[in-house]
Amino acid sequence: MTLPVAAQVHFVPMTRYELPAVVVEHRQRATNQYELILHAPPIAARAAPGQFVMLRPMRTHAPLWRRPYSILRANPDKGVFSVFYSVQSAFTELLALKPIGSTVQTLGPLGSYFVPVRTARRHILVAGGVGAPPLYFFASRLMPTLQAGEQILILAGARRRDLLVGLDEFRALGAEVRIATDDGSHGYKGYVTDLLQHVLETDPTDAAVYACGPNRMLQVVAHICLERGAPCQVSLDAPMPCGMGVCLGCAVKVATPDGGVWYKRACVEGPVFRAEELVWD
Amino acid sequence: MTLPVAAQVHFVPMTRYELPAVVVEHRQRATNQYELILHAPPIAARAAPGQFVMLRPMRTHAPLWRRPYSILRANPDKGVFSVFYSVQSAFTELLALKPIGSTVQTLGPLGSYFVPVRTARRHILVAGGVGAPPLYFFASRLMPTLQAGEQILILAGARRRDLLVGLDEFRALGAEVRIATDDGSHGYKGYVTDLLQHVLETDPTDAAVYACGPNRMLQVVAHICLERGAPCQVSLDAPMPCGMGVCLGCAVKVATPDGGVWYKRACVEGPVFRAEELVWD
Amino acid sequence: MGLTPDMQAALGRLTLRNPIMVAAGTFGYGVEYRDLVDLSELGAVVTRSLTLTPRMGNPPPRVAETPAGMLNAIGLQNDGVDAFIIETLPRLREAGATVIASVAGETLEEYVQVAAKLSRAEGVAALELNLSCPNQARGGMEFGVQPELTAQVVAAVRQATDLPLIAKLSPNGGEIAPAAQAAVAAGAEAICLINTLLGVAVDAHRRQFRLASKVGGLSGPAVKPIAQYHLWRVRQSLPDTPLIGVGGVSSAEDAIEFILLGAHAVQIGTANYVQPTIALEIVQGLRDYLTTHGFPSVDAIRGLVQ
Amino acid sequence: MGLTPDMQAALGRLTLRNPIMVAAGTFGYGVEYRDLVDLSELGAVVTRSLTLTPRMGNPPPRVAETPAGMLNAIGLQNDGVDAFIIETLPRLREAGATVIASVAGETLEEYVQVAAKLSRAEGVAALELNLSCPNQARGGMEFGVQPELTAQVVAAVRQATDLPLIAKLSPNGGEIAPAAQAAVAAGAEAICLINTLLGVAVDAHRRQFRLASKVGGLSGPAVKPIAQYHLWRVRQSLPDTPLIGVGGVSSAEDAIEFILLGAHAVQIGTANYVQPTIALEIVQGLRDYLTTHGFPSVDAIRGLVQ
Ligand SMILES: Cc1cc2nc3c(=O)[nH]c(=O)nc-3n(C[C@H](O)[C@H](O)[C@H](O)COP(=O)(O)OP(=O)(O)OC[C@H]3O[C@@H](n4cnc5c(N)ncnc54)[C@H](O)[C@@H]3O)c2cc1C
Ligand SMILES: Cc1cc2nc3c(=O)[nH]c(=O)nc-3n(C[C@H](O)[C@H](O)[C@H](O)COP(=O)(O)OP(=O)(O)OC[C@H]3O[C@@H](n4cnc5c(N)ncnc54)[C@H](O)[C@@H]3O)c2cc1C
Ligand SMILES: Cc1cc2nc3c(=O)[nH]c(=O)nc-3n(C[C@H](O)[C@H](O)[C@H](O)COP(=O)(O)O)c2cc1C
Ligand SMILES: Cc1cc2nc3c(=O)[nH]c(=O)nc-3n(C[C@H](O)[C@H](O)[C@H](O)COP(=O)(O)O)c2cc1C
Ligand code: FES
Ligand code: FES
Repeated sequence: MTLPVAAQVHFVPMTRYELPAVVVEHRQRATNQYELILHAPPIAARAAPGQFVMLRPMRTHAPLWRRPYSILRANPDKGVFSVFYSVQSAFTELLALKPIGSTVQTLGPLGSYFVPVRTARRHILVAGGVGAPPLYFFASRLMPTLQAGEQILILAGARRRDLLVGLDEFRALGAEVRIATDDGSHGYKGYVTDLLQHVLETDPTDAAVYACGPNRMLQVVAHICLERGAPCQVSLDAPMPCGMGVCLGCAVKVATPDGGVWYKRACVEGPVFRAEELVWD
Repeated sequence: MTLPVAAQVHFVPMTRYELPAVVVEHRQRATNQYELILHAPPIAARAAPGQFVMLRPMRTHAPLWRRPYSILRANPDKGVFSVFYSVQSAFTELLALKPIGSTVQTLGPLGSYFVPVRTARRHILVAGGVGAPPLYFFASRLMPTLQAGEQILILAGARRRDLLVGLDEFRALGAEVRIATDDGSHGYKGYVTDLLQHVLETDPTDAAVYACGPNRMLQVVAHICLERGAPCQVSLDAPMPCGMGVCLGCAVKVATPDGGVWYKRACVEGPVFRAEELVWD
Repeated sequence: MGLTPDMQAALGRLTLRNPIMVAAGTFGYGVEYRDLVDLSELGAVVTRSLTLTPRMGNPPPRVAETPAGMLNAIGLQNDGVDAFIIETLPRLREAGATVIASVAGETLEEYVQVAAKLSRAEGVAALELNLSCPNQARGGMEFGVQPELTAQVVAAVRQATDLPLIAKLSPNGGEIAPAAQAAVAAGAEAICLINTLLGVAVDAHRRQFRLASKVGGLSGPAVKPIAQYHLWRVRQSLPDTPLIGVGGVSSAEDAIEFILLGAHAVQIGTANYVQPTIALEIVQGLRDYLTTHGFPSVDAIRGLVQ
Repeated sequence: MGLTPDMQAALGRLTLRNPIMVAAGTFGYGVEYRDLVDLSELGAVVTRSLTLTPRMGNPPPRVAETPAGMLNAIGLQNDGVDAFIIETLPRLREAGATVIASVAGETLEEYVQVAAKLSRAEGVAALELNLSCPNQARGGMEFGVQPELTAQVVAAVRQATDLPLIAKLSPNGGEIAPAAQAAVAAGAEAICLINTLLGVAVDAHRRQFRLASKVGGLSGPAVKPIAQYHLWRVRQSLPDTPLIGVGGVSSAEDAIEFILLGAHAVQIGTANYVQPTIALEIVQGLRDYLTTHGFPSVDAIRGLVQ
């Protein structure tokens, strides 16, 4: 499966499925981080990097909402895909209890995805904390399609060393990985956006940037790229009650062609937006 | 450990513990029935048959309340006790997910208990559906204390064969077991109270009755016993928000010595009441 | 038993194939769900509330999860009634939906104009007046809480349309019966209740409100006991008026509870987000309940709990 | 940082060692918890509401679980104020509790008499007037919803006691500010809000109400957004009055949210049932929060979210 190169990032009509996905594996990856592997052939077949699923581990009233999880990898042949999550609160505590063979109600694949910029030679992926999973998926799909002279550079940041996600996997792809931590416990001491600034300083013209992480980080990433004219796609975080475009809870402010502003939906027109489209308040 | 024979059933000041009990085993006993074995030495040491614990498998807002579960067996030497439950709704679905080694917040042992009537020779235990666990615990503690000529008779009833609980265990104790199902799929076709009526018809004077099951069944049991003058203790079902005597949600109407009525608490003065004390509306 | 129960719901001049609708603002325009839900099997689709001109809505964050519920302050974001009539309505009709259009406005005049436009359009089965949206700076809230204002809007819209008229009311002023009576007296043929309850949520760590507009409307399972209380109370004071129950319904049992308390129809809101197929599952669950218990029709169970 | 924050809560003439109390009717008489909770570490223990003579309360079922909440219709079962003074109060004092006695009545006169008896007793720190219990056939409810009646009761009790007086109000009449203002004008030194919201629950299979008395009061996490809304609104209209927030608090964060919105103290109700040790955990959690964020006192965070 290859990515539809010509696709528009901002709106793609999509095929989505609502089904009980079977847990085929539930791997603990760190103290409270898990990879959940689900059997759901139609979702595995259509998932594109940057897209997500809405999960419901049990019929509980509290937590009430499903939660969105980015797709980490998908194997259409085996009909499985996986998500990577860290246990934070009631919802993820519940999710972590799901045994192999049980089912998780799943809606997906949802939302927009990262689109390779074919004019660029350096694909810079900026991952903040648990923003790594969709970028790993993107890198894994992008890598085999690279032309001679094209390369992938991963900039990964987190507050502390133990909050860095997926470094080994990025490296296993053969991509160059540079690291920043706020406290200097691994790699550069400072923000991952400092690394980006530095990389783009030399020559921004052949670069394209794809980022996922906290919205504050993304705002800086977008700013740096716009200033230097590097095409940039960011995957935003927003509260998502429905994940399928009906509640308008996930509003993201965008510029309209007529010079005004309007709200788009992070769950349908996003979560991946072109940086130049976004209006940060 | 033997039962405090002289204890009053209606009010006993109690020692109770609030602690995180560790799941040491979680045995599936039938399609959706489980025995949960918890490590909680102080509770195991003090549990008396008929008493219960309030369980909280996770910090969820819905289900909100803890739920009461009767103690099925307790091994003070090993510091463990167990409860038997059937999966019915959100709470028990959650409980069933608890893996070995996880903890369940537990308050207990709580409430009053069955007190052997030492003047009786035939101890008749009437179990309706999931009312069996506390009676099994009672039978297992009573059996070794029986004098020559004393015996235990179990009358077990349920709607259908597959809803009968704990028959093998009762039999393993060496007690005689008679069975009734509403649909006749096992044993006598009809109510377990018909069996009781029949048993007491012959000679009620040497009998004592101990019952647990749906309140409607208990009302009939109490009526039959009062009519025939057989001492009777019933363990009532009531909604229990707190289980420790403060909310007054588990009110049970009782006759007061002065000829009036008042509400007692199923969780403190009960769940085991002497039949003659109760006022059924 | 064995016979298929009669699922029809008669609300005055409006007859629905079954009493299960999706609530205003919680099913988008309806068309967004077409791939997941066969709209022709729903009793009705209530649209998001429509205003005279497009509304951008409130700044984010607009939603916050709360225990068994959620707060929203969407602020009536919609493309305006004209865009609805031209672009969305034909697609809803094509999908076989029975369409109830929700009407909102900041002024009495705006309600009237939106209602008039919708009456001229083809394929609107009824109008639901959102007299109770707490997210507007002016308008909404007051209309649905004060009986006199409720009556004014209903009477004015009644002049502008021949469509069946539903007044949707708010629980934020205490007992709803006075406003419901005023609405019926002014020409509303059915009452829908409840809209969301006023609430706030705070982020203790950032020390700020969770919603950009501070106050939002509470919905979801948490509010079901309150919604059922109001349904039952209004049923007592208006024994003959068709009532539509809404608030916290997320299973067939929930819907049945409202009908037992006297509702002619039931709307599903927040639960659509949690389980996109829930409305049709509830239709089926209601049918099963009637069959299992041997009731010939939905009407047969209405008001059995009093 | 590093310094122990000042946890004291000053509510007019009433100074508490910390702002965390247990709510009326949800901690029994207080003494039932002595083995699990050191009562001397709580800001205060509010007793179940006391009436002039013993009350048997409502028939069961009296409680029903709802999504993230519960309905209760206990009906003020209590042994009467005399038994409280003779039997329970000494034990509470012995346990080192700061005791706030909750006063209820069906008539104005009953409130006055109960309050007078409690004022003569040794060891009551303040009185909380339950003007809002929805479970009484007469009295309670109306007093707390209509500002005039609220004022009458408060003024009458004010004559009968020198103890600090707290008026506990209900959200069932809509905005609480008018009744709160009336209560303060009549002599209440603090306002406590909210009492439970009116609600019903139905058993779809048995086709009957889940509570014998049909209507009950809704409490628990489900109502937190509503309680916080009211706290914040009353704070706006009474900027200088000590307010006690109650409704759905079940963690230190919940309590902190109320304080950020302007509460001087916070009460824990339903959560006591779910986690008997919760009140003390919240005291500790509040202390930790202040320490972690470098606040010198509880006062320093009050009202930071406006
Ligand atoms: C498009 C998209 C993709 C996503 N993909 C992933 C993914 O791949 N992996 C992943 O792990 N997550 C992902 N998320 C986030 C995910 O949806 C959940 O939000 C996350 O798992 C936390 O869920 P929770 O319910 O356990 O915690 P929540 O209850 O939602 O809380 C989240 C965090 O906020 C904290 N919190 C709660 N209340 C407060 C408060 N008052 N103040 C401050 N903090 C508070 C909690 O303690 C917790 O740490 C994604 C989100 C989006 C929008
Ligand atoms: C003293 C005492 C001891 C107990 N001991 C045991 C024990 O040893 N083992 C045991 O399994 N249980 C025991 N129980 C019962 C137990 O506390 C729980 O009530 C039980 O486990 C069901 O929990 P749940 O939350 O899964 O179901 P709940 O949500 O509490 O529902 C219980 C049942 O009612 C049904 N129900 C829910 N809503 C409705 C409705 N509207 N109409 C009709 N039915 C409805 C559910 O489907 C379910 O079948 C005891 C209770 C008491 C008071
Ligand atoms: C996100 C959201 C948007 C809503 N928008 C509207 C609206 O536009 N018009 C309206 O009348 N009600 C609106 N409502 C209220 C619902 O129609 C319904 O009355 C309320 O949510 C209670 O039902 P529930 O608990 O099933 O959600 C909205 C509710 C939510 C959650
Ligand atoms: C079972 C129960 C009994 C209550 N009894 C009283 C009472 O006697 N007097 C009173 O003022 N409030 C009473 N309340 C209300 C609580 O004090 C509190 O205001 C309400 O429950 C909201 O807080 P919560 O959500 O923390 O429970 C009672 C609440 C419950 C759940
Ligand atoms: S999450 Fe509902 S519209 Fe995006
Ligand atoms: S369950 Fe609360 S007093 Fe018995």
